[in-house]
Amino acid sequence: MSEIDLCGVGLRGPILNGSGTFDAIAARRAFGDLLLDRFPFDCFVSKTITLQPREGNPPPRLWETASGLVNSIGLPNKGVRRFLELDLPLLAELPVPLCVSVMGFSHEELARLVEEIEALDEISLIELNLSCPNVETGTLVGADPEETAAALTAARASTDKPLIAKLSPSATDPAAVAAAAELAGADAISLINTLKGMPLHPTTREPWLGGRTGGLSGPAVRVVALEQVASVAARVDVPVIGMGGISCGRDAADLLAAGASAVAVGTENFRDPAAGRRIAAELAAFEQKVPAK
Amino acid sequence: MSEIDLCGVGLRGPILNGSGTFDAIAARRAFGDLLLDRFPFDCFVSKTITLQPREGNPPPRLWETASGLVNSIGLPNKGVRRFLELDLPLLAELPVPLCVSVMGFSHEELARLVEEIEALDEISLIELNLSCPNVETGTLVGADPEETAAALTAARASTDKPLIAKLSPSATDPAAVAAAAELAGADAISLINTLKGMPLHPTTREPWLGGRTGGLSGPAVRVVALEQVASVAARVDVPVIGMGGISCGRDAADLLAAGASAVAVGTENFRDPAAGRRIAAELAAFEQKVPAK
Amino acid sequence: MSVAAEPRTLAPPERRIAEVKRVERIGAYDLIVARDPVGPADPQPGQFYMLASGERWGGGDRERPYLPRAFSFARVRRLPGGQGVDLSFLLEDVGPGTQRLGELAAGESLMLLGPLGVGFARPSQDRRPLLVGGGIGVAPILCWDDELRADGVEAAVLLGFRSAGHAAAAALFGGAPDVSTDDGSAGRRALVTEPLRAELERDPHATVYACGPEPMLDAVRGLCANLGVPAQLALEAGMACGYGACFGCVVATVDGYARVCVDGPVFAGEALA
Amino acid sequence: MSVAAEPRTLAPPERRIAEVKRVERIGAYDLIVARDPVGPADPQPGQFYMLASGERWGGGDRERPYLPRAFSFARVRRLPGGQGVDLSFLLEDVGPGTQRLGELAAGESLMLLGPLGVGFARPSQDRRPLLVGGGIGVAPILCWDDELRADGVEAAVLLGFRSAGHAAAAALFGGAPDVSTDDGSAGRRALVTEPLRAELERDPHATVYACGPEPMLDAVRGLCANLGVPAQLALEAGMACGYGACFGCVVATVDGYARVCVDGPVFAGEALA
Ligand SMILES: Cc1cc2nc3c(=O)[nH]c(=O)nc-3n(C[C@H](O)[C@H](O)[C@H](O)COP(=O)(O)OP(=O)(O)OC[C@H]3O[C@@H](n4cnc5c(N)ncnc54)[C@H](O)[C@@H]3O)c2cc1C
Ligand SMILES: Cc1cc2nc3c(=O)[nH]c(=O)nc-3n(C[C@H](O)[C@H](O)[C@H](O)COP(=O)(O)OP(=O)(O)OC[C@H]3O[C@@H](n4cnc5c(N)ncnc54)[C@H](O)[C@@H]3O)c2cc1C
Ligand SMILES: Cc1cc2nc3c(=O)[nH]c(=O)nc-3n(C[C@H](O)[C@H](O)[C@H](O)COP(=O)(O)O)c2cc1C
Ligand SMILES: Cc1cc2nc3c(=O)[nH]c(=O)nc-3n(C[C@H](O)[C@H](O)[C@H](O)COP(=O)(O)O)c2cc1C
Ligand code: FES
Ligand code: FES
Repeated sequence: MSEIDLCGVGLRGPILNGSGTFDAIAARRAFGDLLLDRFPFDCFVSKTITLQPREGNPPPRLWETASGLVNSIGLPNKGVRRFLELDLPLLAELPVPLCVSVMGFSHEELARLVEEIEALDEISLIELNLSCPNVETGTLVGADPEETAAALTAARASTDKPLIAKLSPSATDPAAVAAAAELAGADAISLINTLKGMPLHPTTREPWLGGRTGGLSGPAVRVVALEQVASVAARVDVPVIGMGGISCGRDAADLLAAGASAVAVGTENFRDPAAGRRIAAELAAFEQKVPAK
Repeated sequence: MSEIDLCGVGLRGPILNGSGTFDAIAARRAFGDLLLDRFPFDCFVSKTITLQPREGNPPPRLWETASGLVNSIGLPNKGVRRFLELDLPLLAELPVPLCVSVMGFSHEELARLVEEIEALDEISLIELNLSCPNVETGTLVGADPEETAAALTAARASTDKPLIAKLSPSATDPAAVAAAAELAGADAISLINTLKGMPLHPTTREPWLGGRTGGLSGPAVRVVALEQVASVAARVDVPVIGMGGISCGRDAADLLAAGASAVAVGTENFRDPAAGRRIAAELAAFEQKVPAK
Repeated sequence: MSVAAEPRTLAPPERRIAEVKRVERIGAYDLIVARDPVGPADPQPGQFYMLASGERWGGGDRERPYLPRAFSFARVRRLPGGQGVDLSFLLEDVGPGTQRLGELAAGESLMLLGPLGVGFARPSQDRRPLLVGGGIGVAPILCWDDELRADGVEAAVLLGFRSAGHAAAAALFGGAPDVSTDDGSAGRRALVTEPLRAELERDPHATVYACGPEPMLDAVRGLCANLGVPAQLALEAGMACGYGACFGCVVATVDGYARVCVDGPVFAGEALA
Repeated sequence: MSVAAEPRTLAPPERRIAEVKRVERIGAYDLIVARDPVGPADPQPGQFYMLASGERWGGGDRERPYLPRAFSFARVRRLPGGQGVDLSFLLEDVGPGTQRLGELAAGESLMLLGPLGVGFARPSQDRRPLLVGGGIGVAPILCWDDELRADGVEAAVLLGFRSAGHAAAAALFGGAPDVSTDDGSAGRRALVTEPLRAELERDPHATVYACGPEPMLDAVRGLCANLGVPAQLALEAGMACGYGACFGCVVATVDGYARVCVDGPVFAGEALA
């Protein structure tokens, strides 16, 4: 597969994982070093890291819906310090560049988070999760142009690494938010994150998820992702990383045709840890049709 | 099924059709008067009517996606004058109350539309479509509290009939928009309308739909509807009409449990014209569990 | 048959279950025979039904099919003593829906709504019916020919196919239809419009009834227009509901968009834009 | 068996296709035997596989299943000359996924990922293994008993079921397991914790291995804690991926939430919060 350039970082191909949909360290425990030989992605994106450790939401955290999954994981993570101490050395062993996803609950926090990782050569890219639907401020920031610009400004000031702004699909006008992010210094835009949803318990009819509401992903959101990626790609000059409902090469080709420069596989990883590799192979068949952006 | 009261209008049950998902006049041509004896809904909602006639979008207008449908119909209609002249007499023969859905592209237009139907006794309720994703202004109005309030004010001034505000699911905070609508005089809130989506042609990878983008409906949006209906119902005092992905009684029961006072069946009608009746029967089994609002 | 102002037999207002009696491979096509216990005994040739399998409708390629699919009935057999009718459908596998339906086996259930739409109208006294079918479009032509024959009318039937495999469907006809194929592997090597032109030039006092791929219908329409011969064309369009509910199946006509499912599928050639 | 620091046999890093060899009804349960051509020959009892049918996974009740489902292997048979292994799974039909898997027929394909998670660890020298299974939870107990027997260890096996229909699974065991049922329709009328208590009071020098419904596991855990007997409990949780990717399958432990799929499914009783 042809080598691509994402914000100055060379990738062997256009396929990333969606943040929070693949844990390379856990996968290595399950699959051993064969995982490294057959690594499914061309760039690895970490689960979103926060300044303080988080336990995440109480279970149940998963609901299977028509052609999709609703999750309320709640961003469990070690906190940036222990992530850098315990996880980074292992992630540095991966055969592909590393992108760390971060979320700050205030501009100060975001700035501090970014500072913590700024100096580390093992980290090639930083993704700002402005959109996690399970943490209130997340939705608000990524859905609002001003808020998004402010967050980008805070992060931009503390790093020279490429910054990817991951938008919220709850934005009424994602293109406007993307334009604001670009203006405030984003080097790339990624979307879509999960759509807010709330399944009910089959018998009690109370919210099923421990976090009450969750995020919808999978084939059910495919056409929504295509529309948002196309409208954002039409508005901004920076590269767009498209994701949402990719389950085969055709879906990846669709997102690239809609204007994305790279794509990320999320929920499909849960059906097959090698989904990224399979999709890359299927995509190769479409590639000649894909307009290089 | 127990009789319910919707904004002062008595219904034999809680099941409406989603606007634009059932044409009672065309259905009568296909099924004859048996349709009236076995009418599937407890209140009939017309397709959205505009002041001027509209041809609608060029075909193709339909795309089938994972557990859902994407449509770009584009609000074809005769225009209010010919609707009242040609369609109203036939709709007046239906065994259930009539709700007319209208959309105005300006406050003046909306006011004039509402005035046109204000005096007619055959019409029990008016639904303001603030949210059709196929007509640009639609999305904007229903997604923005101020715009929505202004539209409601314009309509409210010209009618004493119950006004239902149908929101746009593209609103970042549907509850805020609903609250604004309530404050400006809405007698009920209905949601969700379709989510914006854009399928691509299988081979050319150009937008498949004649209208380029369309609206996603069906089981794929079920959990999104539940979340938005719950957040709106928690915020407003007026009744909420819940819709989105209903395909069986359990789905209707879920929306009622989430706080809706009535529900509307949309895409499922396409799979079976009697879906409304089947769902009503299935719902009866759940009813004791449903909290009356 | 019921003599309706327009050839439209009304459908029961709900989806019902028919039992699959037989599934047969006819060359490149699948023939499904299903018993409709309660539906009308006189669907009009050109009318169609919305079909879905009773089980496992969904979960196919890309989690489809989800919506029912439209199919002209190709043949109807009335059973004695109100046991209902056996409906035949001729299918071409072009995607997840037709594939799933082709997998049905005798004894399994078929969900069915119909008959729907407007069928073919009788020709005026001074004109002979001339039937033209292309590919899977032979389906409504077959039942129309059946019905004309039942009324003692021997219509000329001109069929066009890609190749011999598809032409196998010609054997279903009562008479001996004229067959053309693109590759000459069966019958004449020609487009069906060539024998049609010959027929019409021989004697233009005909009404043409046609169903087939869009390019063929366009050619037939043009030909008939030039010769001043009335044409009734059975169209196709992507459909969601089949009974006028979704406004998704429109075709451009001289007075704007019309819904193929309720205003058609049979349209007069001159009505189309 | 491979002597791993923790009883975890690594899985190939991709989903693979196994061929269904046999599907059998064992009382209330389905036994599926599938040939895994390339997977490891030594999955550890207590480890599990993520399964999906090769075809028609989806399109069931409410358009589900969509994600694969987790199942402990119940028995493994190593085939001569690297032909792979025959894996047995014991299923209880509780929803669309288990229903679909139960519909599989010999010759059809089964999508499979695994073995996953951590299995049961050997008891320390001074303790005898004591196996406790409740309902469908007998699955991992069965292969654990198989393996202990293969090593010449004859462990006491205590099984509890709703009724005789479910108790039929006891016949799969090598020895003569002690059976209790809720309704007394087979074996003793009792909860399996009663014979367990008696066993442990007779001689507490045991390590208890248990799998079953939550209330049963809670009771076993409490009982063992009181008597100071180590317990290894095989837990269940709703899963999406099975290999630590989604963080969806957590259970509360003394040091926070742990993922049942990678940190378990076997946990020490005292590790759970
Ligand atoms: C009135 C009428 C009568 C008909 N009679 C017959 C008949 O007798 N026999 C017969 O075989 N066929 C008949 N058809 C055609 C038949 O309805 C279609 O072939 C069928 O619906 C195809 O469904 P599918 O899932 O197999 O294929 P699809 O996947 O639906 O593909 C069929 C076509 O739809 C388009 N398409 C592809 N993907 C999508 C998508 N996701 N959403 C929307 N469109 C898509 C493409 O153009 C493709 O060529 C008739 C159609 C009509 C309207
Ligand atoms: C490690 C492990 C080992 C297992 N071993 C076995 C075994 O050997 N044999 C066996 O039979 N089972 C085993 N199970 C349980 C098995 O995985 C489940 O029974 C199966 O996943 C049920 O899937 P289903 O589609 O049939 O039922 P589901 O519809 O998934 O229902 C199962 C339960 O999930 C919940 N649920 C209902 N609807 C939904 C929804 N839409 N989304 C999410 N949750 C929902 C309910 O609590 C319901 O009781 C094991 C589970 C684990 C984690
Ligand atoms: C279980 C789960 C956990 C996720 N966690 C994160 C996260 O931590 N940070 C983030 O930015 N996105 C997260 N996402 C969103 C995905 O990265 C992706 O944007 C979304 O799932 C859409 O892609 P998909 O349809 O292919 O799954 C998560 C998604 C899932 C399903
Ligand atoms: C084909 C189609 C046409 C629609 N037309 C309208 C419309 O004219 N006015 C409107 O307010 N909503 C319209 N809708 C939205 C539905 O009324 C409903 O809000 C939406 O489809 C969600 O419900 P469902 O998932 O049950 O279909 C339309 C939906 C479909 C699928
Ligand atoms: S198919 Fe729905 S209107 Fe024709
Ligand atoms: S099932 Fe996904 S982390 Fe355990």
